Amino acid sequence: MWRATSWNPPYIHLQCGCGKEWGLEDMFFCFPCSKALCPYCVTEEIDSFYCRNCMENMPNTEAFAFKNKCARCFQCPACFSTLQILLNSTRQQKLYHFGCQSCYWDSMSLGLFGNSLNELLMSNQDYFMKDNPLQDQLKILIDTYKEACRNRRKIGVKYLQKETWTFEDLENSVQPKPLINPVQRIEHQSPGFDELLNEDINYNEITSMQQRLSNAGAQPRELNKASAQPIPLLTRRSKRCKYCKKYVVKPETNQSFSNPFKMENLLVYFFPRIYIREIKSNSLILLLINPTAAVAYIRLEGDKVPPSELHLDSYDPVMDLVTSEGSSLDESLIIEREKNTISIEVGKPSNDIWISAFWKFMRGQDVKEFEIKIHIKLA
Amino acid sequence: MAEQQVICSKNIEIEGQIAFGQGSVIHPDCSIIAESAPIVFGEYNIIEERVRIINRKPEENPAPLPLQIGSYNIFEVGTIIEYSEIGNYNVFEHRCKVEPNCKIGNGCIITAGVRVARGTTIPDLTVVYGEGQMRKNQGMQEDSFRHEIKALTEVLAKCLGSQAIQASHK
Amino acid sequence: MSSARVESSRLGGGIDEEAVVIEIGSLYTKCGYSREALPRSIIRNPESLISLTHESSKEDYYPILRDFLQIIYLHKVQKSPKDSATILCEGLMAPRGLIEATVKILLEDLQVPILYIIMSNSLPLYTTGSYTGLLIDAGYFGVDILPIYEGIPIINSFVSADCGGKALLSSYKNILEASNPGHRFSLETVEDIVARLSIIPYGKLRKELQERPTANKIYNFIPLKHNRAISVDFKQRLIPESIFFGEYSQDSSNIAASILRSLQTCDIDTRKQLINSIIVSGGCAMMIGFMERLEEELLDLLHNEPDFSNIKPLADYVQINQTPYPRNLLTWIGASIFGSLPGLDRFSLNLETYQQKGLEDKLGRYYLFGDRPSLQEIYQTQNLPMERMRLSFIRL
Amino acid sequence: MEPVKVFYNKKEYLETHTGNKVCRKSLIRGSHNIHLNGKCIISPGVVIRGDLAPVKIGKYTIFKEDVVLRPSYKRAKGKLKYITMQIGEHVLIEEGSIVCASKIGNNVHVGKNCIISHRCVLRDNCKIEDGAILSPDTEVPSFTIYGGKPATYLADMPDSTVFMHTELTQGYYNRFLPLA
Repeated sequence: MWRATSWNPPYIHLQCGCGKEWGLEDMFFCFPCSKALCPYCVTEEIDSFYCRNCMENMPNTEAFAFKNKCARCFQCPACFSTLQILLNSTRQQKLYHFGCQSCYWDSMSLGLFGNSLNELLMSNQDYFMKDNPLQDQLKILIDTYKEACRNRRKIGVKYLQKETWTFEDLENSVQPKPLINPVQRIEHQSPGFDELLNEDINYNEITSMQQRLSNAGAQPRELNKASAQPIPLLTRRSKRCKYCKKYVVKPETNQSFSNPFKMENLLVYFFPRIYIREIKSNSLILLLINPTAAVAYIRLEGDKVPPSELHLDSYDPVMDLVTSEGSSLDESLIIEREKNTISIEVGKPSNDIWISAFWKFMRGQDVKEFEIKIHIKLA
Repeated sequence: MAEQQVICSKNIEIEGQIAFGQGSVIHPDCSIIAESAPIVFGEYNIIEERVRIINRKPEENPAPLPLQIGSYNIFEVGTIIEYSEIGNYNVFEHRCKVEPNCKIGNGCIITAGVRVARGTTIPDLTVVYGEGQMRKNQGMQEDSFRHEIKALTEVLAKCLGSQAIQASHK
Repeated sequence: MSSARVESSRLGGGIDEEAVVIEIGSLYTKCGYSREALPRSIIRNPESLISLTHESSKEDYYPILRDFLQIIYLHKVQKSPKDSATILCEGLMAPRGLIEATVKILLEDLQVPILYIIMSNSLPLYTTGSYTGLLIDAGYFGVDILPIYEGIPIINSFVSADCGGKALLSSYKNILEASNPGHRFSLETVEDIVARLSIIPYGKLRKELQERPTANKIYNFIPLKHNRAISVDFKQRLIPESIFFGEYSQDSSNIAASILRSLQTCDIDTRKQLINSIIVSGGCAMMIGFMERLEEELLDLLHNEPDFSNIKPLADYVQINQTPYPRNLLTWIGASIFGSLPGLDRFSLNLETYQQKGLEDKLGRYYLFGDRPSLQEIYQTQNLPMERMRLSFIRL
Repeated sequence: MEPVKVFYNKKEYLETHTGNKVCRKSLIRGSHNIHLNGKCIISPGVVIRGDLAPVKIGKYTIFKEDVVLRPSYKRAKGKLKYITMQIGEHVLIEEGSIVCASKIGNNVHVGKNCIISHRCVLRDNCKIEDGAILSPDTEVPSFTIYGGKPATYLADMPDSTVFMHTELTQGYYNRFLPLA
């Protein structure tokens, strides 16, 4: 989870309803319950899957069937970057094979090549279709245990009340059912003494833990046996408010639109961004920038900040005339006022300053207001 | 493109005796310094921007032998080659660094951002990737590589055509 | 409970899709869907999670796991946590803070509808199809040995030896830093070297190594996430042997010795069945030669070790179970099988019951005696009635 | 903290009427092929090879020191051809990175000393970590972070990147003031 909030002072954070502190960039705003939400007060859901290489959108049923992996793009088993399809055409025949452009791993070493493009894709396609022997083994196990649960329950009660166990009782009541022809797993034979000593190990030919675990079934030890795995999909997610279950951020499904979001209520669009312009010995000059398109009011209150109500104009003065309520407010704190920003001087008791702000703004017709605490940390 | 032609851009930093083979292309802003001994290039070498090919000063390099560089090599942006032996058909990707006294064979690929430690010899047809690990370079066919470089130099000649000079020993 | 109700809504709440199975190991986390043979993705735990120990509290685990679990759901398993029932594996030796933090996150923050917490020590038994077995988990913190007889884990003969991956990696790191002065190795680099080069000799090779002194063969290479070449000699490849299978002494942490010690505490009738199906799981069991050497050590100790003379006749019943599944994923595969069996509701937990009763030890008060790390309490309570001790996952 | 003002001395820089500030010490070849859409900053040491193929650069793009912009070639129907390089708006490329991409979207942030290899495509709102090496022909989807050697997917960007990034580049441009 990459967060835009910076945690090394000096920073300005806002305290969310759940008590946690987050930067303005990571927070959201829920309109119905007019509350500021931090990333932890937002539940995330998956909207659509897409492949990072061919940017193909995949419906979630198909994504589940293909084990959340793209059906056409493959990643290099050595360095996990995307594989390109290369063609080396000798005079006799044209050979399509996979090749990695960053570490030059080649699928010829694996014996994976095809005379035509789709033959190559099909040869590696069996990753999904091949009924994995382990999967059949699993079905047998599930059935044995299900059947055991059923008849075990019939004799279960009788078995419990038995006080004394005779040896025969144990023998015949407990017959472990031998598993039907378990698939044999080839264990690694122990190398001989001389073969071990004068065998020259090429460290890069042996797979690292990450390379082994990317192919969980076989977990190959040699790199030339590691097959090219398909690329995992990426997801586009929508976020809902945790309390009123309404959408806060909804991505656009088809990517052709210019705006990537169908709906995005981020706090950055509604709450002023606060910057520290200057740090004096016992006071602090803050710059507030009003992002909304109408006049907004803020009431600030803190231990070294006298309770004062200020108004911020919007970007174009015409809207200000229309929307300003014109109530008389004490402007003692403000030093300078410019287009849609004001700079105020605030007392600095210590390096940790808590200011509670009451913010009222207009969006279209409806007026929204909410209370939030601002935490400024200097050192 | 005329036969005996070397394309040399304007502001290149050249020092000492350097000989270019036929068909070499030198992009602007690269510096070839032959302090202790001359540098001899083969033909059809492509040297891109910010490439430093240096033949160190005498006290650093006791026996100042001429620096031999083969033909059909591509030196991509930002590579640094110090005094070492280079064969033919090599590709030096972006910002790779070859330290002194290395020996590089034919048909090698030094991937981007790789540092070849001092005094290592790299056999033919190997790829050097990551922190210096090596691997066999399978997809290497010399004739198609030569064909591609010739085509590339023709395209470059059209783009940089204005600064072509005759192949001469500077 | 009536079997009809259990059969119909096996996962409860009308959620008929597959349940998400998450097993948070000490080094790797395996996550996927139930009724599938292999986990969808195996991720290495973040460094901060590995460095937390048994004593760290729920508050230490919470911030790390909060992002980690969200990544598991949204990027690795790719299913919204809101409509996916989850099966969580809880080891006997798992830190208590870890389980409490995970359950709090899953139920309150990610709003998982229903959560099943099952004991992960008895899960490898499911991959063999039988009900009895001596389960050995060679993991990172140590080797946990739990005999299960006829579906009943015999808890007071549970032995946890501390010769695991952690001891191996720390001693390997010291030896490497001694032999390569001036190098600093991270945990991941040492694990990479051990995973690639370590060999546990057995059979013919073991005898030859004792007689003939090894010629000093040096390997030079550049390990993972390290910038300079290092050199490792042949003797350093055999270090795991001294950690896992050192000479037997009274309190040594030799794996085979702790297996036989735990067998001695079981009652007489069950020993033959137990030693007949030994099931080894865990990451360290994947080393070359670990399984064969374990069998050799067991037979060796049984035949000529006076301490184990009373179970000497069992020597010809020793048999290690051959599973087709990779050994470091057995626990997860057992959980995937367990997730598709009826009768899962005994372990279910949802938000209401969690908020009322909190997370009491679901596996039974007599079972785990509260704080997990103090295992001595379990040893002192020998006189436990059989009924109270029963997990009986087969009894429904 | 409020971003700090950056000063440059007037003689070094060439200012065009559409607000581009091009440093004289930068090496620009084939300037007839380079289209700057205005309000761009080209710091000293930047190399733009317009003579190989046309380079289109959007508004508010900032190239810090020693950045190399080089179109890459493609084999089309048997013939090698240098393909045009298209860079969107609000793109910030930090010091010392080499860019041979074929298409870069809007709001892209490329870190220091990156190597973006031939024919890469960087979609909108993506970020390349410092020191990342993108292998040729990689496609970086939008709202993602790529990093490491060779660069792979690391994480997703927060949703406010469109807003924050435009403010970052616009703020940098507005605070890029000539020395008195």
